[in-house]
Amino acid sequence: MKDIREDIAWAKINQDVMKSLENPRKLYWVILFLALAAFGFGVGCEIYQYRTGMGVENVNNPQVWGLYIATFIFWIGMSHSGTLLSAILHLMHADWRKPIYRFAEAMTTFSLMTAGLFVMVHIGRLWQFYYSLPYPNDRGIWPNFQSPLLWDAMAIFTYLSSSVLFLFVGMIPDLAIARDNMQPGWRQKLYTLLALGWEGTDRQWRNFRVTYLTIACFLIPLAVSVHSIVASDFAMSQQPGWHVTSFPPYFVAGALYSGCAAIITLFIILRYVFRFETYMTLPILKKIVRLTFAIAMVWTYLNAVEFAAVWYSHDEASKAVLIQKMTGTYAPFWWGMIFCGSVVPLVFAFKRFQTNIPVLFAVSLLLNLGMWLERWMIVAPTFSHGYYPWTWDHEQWPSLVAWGMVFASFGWFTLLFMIFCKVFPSVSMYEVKEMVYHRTLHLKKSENAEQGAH
Amino acid sequence: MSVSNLLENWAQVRHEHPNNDKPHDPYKWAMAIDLDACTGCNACSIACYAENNIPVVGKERFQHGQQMHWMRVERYWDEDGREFPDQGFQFLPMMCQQCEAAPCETVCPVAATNHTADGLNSQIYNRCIGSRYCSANCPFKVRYFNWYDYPTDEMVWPAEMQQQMNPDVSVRSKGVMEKCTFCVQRLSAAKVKAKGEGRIVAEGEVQTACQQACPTSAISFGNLVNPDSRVHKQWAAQQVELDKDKQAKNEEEEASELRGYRILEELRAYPSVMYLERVRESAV
Amino acid sequence: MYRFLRFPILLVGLFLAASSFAANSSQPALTTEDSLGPQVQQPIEFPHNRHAGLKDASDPAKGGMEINCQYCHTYARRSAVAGIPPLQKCIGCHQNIESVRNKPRIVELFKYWDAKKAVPWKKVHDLPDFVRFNHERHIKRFVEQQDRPVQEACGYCHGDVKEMTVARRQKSLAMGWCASCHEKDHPVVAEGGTPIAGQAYWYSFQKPAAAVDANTKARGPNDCWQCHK
Amino acid sequence: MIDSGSVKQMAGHPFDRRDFLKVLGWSGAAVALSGCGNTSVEDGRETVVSYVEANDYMVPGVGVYFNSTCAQCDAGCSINGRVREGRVLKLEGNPDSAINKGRLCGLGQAGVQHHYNPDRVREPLLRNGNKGEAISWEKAYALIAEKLAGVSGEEIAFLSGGVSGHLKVLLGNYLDSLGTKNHFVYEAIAPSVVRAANLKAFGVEMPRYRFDKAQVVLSFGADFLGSWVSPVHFSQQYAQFRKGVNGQRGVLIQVESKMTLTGANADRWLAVKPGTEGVLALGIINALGMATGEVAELVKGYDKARVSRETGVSTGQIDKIAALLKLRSPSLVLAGNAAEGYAHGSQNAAAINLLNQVLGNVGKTIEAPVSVPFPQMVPSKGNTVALKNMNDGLAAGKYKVVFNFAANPVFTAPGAFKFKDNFAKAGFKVAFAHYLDETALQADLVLPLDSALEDWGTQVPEYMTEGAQINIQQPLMERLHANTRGMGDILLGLIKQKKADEYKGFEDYYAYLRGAVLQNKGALGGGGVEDDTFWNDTLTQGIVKLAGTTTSLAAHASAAGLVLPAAAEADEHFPLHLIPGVTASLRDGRHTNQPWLQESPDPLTTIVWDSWVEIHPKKAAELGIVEGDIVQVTSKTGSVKAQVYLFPGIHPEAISIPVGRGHDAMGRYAKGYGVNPFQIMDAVFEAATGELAMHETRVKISKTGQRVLVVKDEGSAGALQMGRKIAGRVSTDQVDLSKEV
Repeated sequence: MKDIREDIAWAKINQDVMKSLENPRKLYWVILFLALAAFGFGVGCEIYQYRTGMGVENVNNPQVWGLYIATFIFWIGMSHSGTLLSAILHLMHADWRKPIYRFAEAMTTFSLMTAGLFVMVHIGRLWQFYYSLPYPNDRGIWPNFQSPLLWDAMAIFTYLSSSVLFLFVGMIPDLAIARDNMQPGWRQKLYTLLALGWEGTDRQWRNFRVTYLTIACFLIPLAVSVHSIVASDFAMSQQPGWHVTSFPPYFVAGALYSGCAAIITLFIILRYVFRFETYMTLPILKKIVRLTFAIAMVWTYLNAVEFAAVWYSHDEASKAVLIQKMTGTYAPFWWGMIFCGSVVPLVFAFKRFQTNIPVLFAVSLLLNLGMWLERWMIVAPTFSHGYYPWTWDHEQWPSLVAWGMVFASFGWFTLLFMIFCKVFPSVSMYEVKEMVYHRTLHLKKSENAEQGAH
Repeated sequence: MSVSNLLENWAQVRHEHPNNDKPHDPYKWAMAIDLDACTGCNACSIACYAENNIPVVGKERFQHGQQMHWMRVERYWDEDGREFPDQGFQFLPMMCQQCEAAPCETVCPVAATNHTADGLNSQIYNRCIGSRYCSANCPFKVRYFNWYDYPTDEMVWPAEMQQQMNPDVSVRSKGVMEKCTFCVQRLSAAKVKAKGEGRIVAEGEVQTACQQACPTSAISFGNLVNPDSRVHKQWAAQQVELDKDKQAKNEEEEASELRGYRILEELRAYPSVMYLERVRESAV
Repeated sequence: MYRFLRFPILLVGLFLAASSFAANSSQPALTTEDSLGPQVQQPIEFPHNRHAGLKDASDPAKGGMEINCQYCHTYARRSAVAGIPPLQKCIGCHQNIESVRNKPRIVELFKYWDAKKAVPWKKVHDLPDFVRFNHERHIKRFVEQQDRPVQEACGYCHGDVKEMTVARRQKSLAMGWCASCHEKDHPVVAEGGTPIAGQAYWYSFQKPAAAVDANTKARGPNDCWQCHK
Repeated sequence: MIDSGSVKQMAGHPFDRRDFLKVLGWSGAAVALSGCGNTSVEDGRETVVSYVEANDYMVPGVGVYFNSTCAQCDAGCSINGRVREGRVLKLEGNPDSAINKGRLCGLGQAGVQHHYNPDRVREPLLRNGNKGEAISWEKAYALIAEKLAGVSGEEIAFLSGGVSGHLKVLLGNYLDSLGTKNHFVYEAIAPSVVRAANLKAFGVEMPRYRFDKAQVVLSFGADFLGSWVSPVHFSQQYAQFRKGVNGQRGVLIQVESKMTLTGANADRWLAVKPGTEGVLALGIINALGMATGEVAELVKGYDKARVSRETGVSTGQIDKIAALLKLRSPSLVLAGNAAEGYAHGSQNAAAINLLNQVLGNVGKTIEAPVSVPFPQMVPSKGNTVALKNMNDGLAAGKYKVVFNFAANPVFTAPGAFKFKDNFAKAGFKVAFAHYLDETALQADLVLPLDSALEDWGTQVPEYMTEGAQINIQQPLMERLHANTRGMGDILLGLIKQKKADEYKGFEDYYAYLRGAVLQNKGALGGGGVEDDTFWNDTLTQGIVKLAGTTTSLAAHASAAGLVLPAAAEADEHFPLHLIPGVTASLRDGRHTNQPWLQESPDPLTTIVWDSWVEIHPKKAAELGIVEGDIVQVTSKTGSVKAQVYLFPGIHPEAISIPVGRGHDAMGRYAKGYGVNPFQIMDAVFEAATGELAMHETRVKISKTGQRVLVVKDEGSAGALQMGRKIAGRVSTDQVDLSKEV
């Protein structure tokens, strides 16, 4: 099995990828419409919430955070896989990442944007959001630099801008291809503008490589720090169940995990919708699946570490939260998370499932569900079982508005993602060419070797 | 205003915990609540509603846990298999403990909750953007969020009832956090009066609404720095020290015969409210 | 040539435009800077300059009468809010001033009086409702304890009222503006004034200095609850 | 208080003060509301509030305090209302009053919500079919005159709650002028049986109890911290009693079948079988062994074993109590609602009073009461016999014109009375009302009353403390609604219809009141003082303190005639006792429409906005009931459905439903919340006094299959602290109270 056929002509690569910008399968439009509808519903929910008050989320006084924060972490987590594929694997010279990193990187950007929306949706006075921005103002005061939430906002903003930059820089040669192959029109103008006059000269390539590498190096610690900081929103607090030392690595692992699962899902969808079977090949999928499996096991291990740490500590309150997770109101969700996050990925251990598209599709969705549940199980039980027993478990079940907003976020993300794939080449053409070239070289080398042996 | 503000004063913002170089002076507002005197009658809580423009949320929202009582009276009994709670209940008025190292203060992204020089944990409504992080990090869960726009709710504040609102206290609209302030509007007025006369506020000159209403005088409130204040005397007599997370009297071998304690003291929030344990007769 | 620069130039341009806008629009108004607030239409155009303005030595009918601000605005030294003098106050003098009795503004004034209706003056210095500004405290501090002239003390926030007819807001009254004064080191007592016991407490978080004298300086209170309610 | 200095300034200007009470251009609400909004600074938009004329003390932004009297219950606490810009904002206790000494309970605090209630009646309303039609006062007066014309005194009935002071005098005069003796003074919840028993035992209806002097208080169901007689005063004494002398802390033992607020504060709470309070009292006398003569004879049969069997209190416990009572003296034994609420309530109370006498408490902790030297102003005490008598009259169709004031019998009469139907038989029904409550809705003419914070009046509390006092009620604010009238003014208007000449000197009730007070200036301690000065001082203080007359106290409780019936056999069909719960904030339901009270959690169950059925967990387990189950509670008279709350503080043979909720009128905050247990109450009467025996209703309960989430403040951990030290507790042998501040 090989990651890609070596006999694809470069022109065909251009042609295939450019085709994805023109006429995808019908399913594309169905997805786009569904996404738009979901997003529209969310906008309606937000308008209602904005005018009525946060109470429509059906959160209450001890349990002040609900689905929004859980989903926020979920989306932040989702963003990590893009960086993993594009930056980390780039540094490790893993060739197989090349056909798929572009959409993964787009996923990073868009899931960050979705996560950012949740910050907005969550705060009680959206119209005063600017209070949290550090800028000189006529009130003469600053935001609180001590608050993990502020670190969070900054980290996310930095990560988002770097991700956008990285996505954009990596796309420049392809944009030039698109510019050269596109009929005159607004698109060509757009590509012309964005291609920054790329000519493909040696000097440009040299600068390009250095820039790309630099940003990749910059992005990796950033990605790790972002989710560590999100973890510190919880770990820096004093609440039982949150005040856990292992939270940052746990969050990072969870992030990579959910990101990989999402990549599998999107891989399968894109492969079908844009007819990318030639590039997004099953061997590549298999590699992602194996990677995901490894991360799933790391995540499971870190889970166990957390439980063990809580159990062996003498912190009764934290222990009570853990027991409550397993046995209390949230038990079905918590066990659901364990099942989806630790048991379901065992399917990946079987070779025959590693390339079975329907199974993988279903499993990847389950993994995502599990990871979403994980986030909810981090947020909710601590609220319902904190230090102060008097306030335990007041009735709190997310309202339709809250669920609507969560579903809408998927709509919003899909919308952005689908539009991106339609407007920009979602498979990196120049890198696939490299890959094919490497493959050819490799073949030649082995042929030579064979011949030499004779 | 300026970067200099940031650079010069930043350290001060979080530097109000009592320590050697900067003790609270001349004020440190504190409370002592005698649980043996508290009968659980709720007068304090209702007085608080009256004084502080607290919205009455109604049955449905109460069911969702969205009640706003800054002062709640909790009720406990021993559930140890006895048929009847034959030693009665234990009541506990719970409100913001005005912690000296308040977990809520550090986490607010916009610094809407801060420590004041006289040892209060201030909440600035108009600065609040409603992230609710403070409440998430409050061990006592005594912060209350405005889930709805109560001032414009006909059921909560019909036009007639709006006339009862205390003009010295902001009416909170949706999306901001609120909590017990130790009736800061009264403190403020008393301080201004005293300042004008070049003295400090005397013991008994200012009362919180709950303290004033309490039929059994279970709540005492005052200036902990002032040795003449009842609160100071009570804290001293009970050997409860503000800046300790473990009181010396509990470290001794013999069990202390004093009943003063602070709730969840071990979390090192250094609450400003001391409770006195409820007493039960051993002879019956 | 340089076509690749177009996009970055666009971005940089956008960023510069946005930030310069932000910087401009959020420029704090400082104590020194006067900006006139909106021209407020009052039911009767009250001539502050005539009442409080400086006397014109040559022609007493022209200049002002140098009436102390507190003569009319009596609440300021007794209450947090300055309030507006009761109509009675205006009438108290004006019923004895025959010379202007038939001037249109005075006629209007007496119309209100006869109907026993309060004049619906419009607020000129309107602070947000979550702000607690205490007039009494500031007058005590500056006029009574530090012996500053009344017009100067009032003018810190109200501007040079004696030059105005209908009062206009002159200071920004924004939070940063208030704080800019509270953050300055001020003398605690007036020159030659008697130090008041414990005075230094009030202006600082610091422990009181051993001796408070005319050189002792301290800042205004700066915890949030001082002004916010 | 902060600006109390102004009170003194105000003293000399009662009439100016009326100006002051005018609402000063009310833009406040709008201002306050925009607080925290986006932009609320709008220079030149808003109008500044100013006076036309002002006195020196009228300073905007400075609150002024006025003394008056709380009208939320009959205890007569003096209040101190904060008034700013003409609006009354908050009520505090008046520190000068011996009754409440500056304190005020939650019910009293909520008095402002009575005043500002949006559901107050604003116009006189005349019935027109099912609707009330607004009419003018002239027309209303004329209508009453017309309806009264040619009606004999026998055919007129006036039902009222307890009244006292000058209003009582005026009301009496009016009824005289109508030639009627049918004044029914009705209070749904009143210690009437105890009063009668006290009269028998001590020679006074309500002696002065000295909790502060007692070392042990043994209370048989008297909820003196919650709703009994004068709770704020008793609470203060309780605080002293707990502190005790020399660190010897007072011990409270509460005996009752359903835990009250007082029971929740007891050192020992004893759940007795419903109705056996008297047996336990006699058992304790027996165990004390201090009795002699006929008392000893009487209690001989009440040995520990029998008493323990009948009451369910263990013999060991009886011994402990007896030992404690012997050891610590003086003590105080009280009989409350729970003891008196049975058909043998008088006997229970007599047995309890006997215990007091045996312990020698009479004269020590039970003192002679004082009363005002004006018998005509002494409160007429409401009871339920009055309601029964009136109901009988109504049923017989005796009355052509019926007046109703300060009572809501349609709501509070036991279901067995069928009061609503009988009420309909009356010819013309006039209700003086603040709200359209159930009774007002049945009336033909509803006359809107001023709130207690708008009206003038005097009040004489039944329970006096140090010396006697007459409480002054005065407006803290001008009328909120232009067309309401004070009860005194209405009575004056009505009485002028009959005796115009006698009353023509009084322009209004204020003038009447002033005249009446000044007439007795000498007796009120104002001899030699100028009229105006005296009147102004009186208003400033809000209280007239008098030496009062002391009734002497006797100790002639005797065993004669004291027979306690054997514990009632369990009724097969209705196996459970229904105990109507009286809560401190809702009482008989007249204040249920004050939202603070609705939202203030019940101290024991923490339930809000709704009624509940208290069941002991053991009993509930037996019946397969869990919290939140909707059960049907059925008595002989009727049935109600309500949610269940499992509550260990109740005897397993009893259930309890709180009274006060379950209105189907009274406006947005009362209507439709909870159920009304009065509806299912049987008409069982106390044997000796004829009072309604409130605790005698037997019920059965059955599940309906529905279940709801109980709306309450406590969380899922319930009353548990889960091992965290939240509410600490020590026993007296582990603590040294002597060094406390």
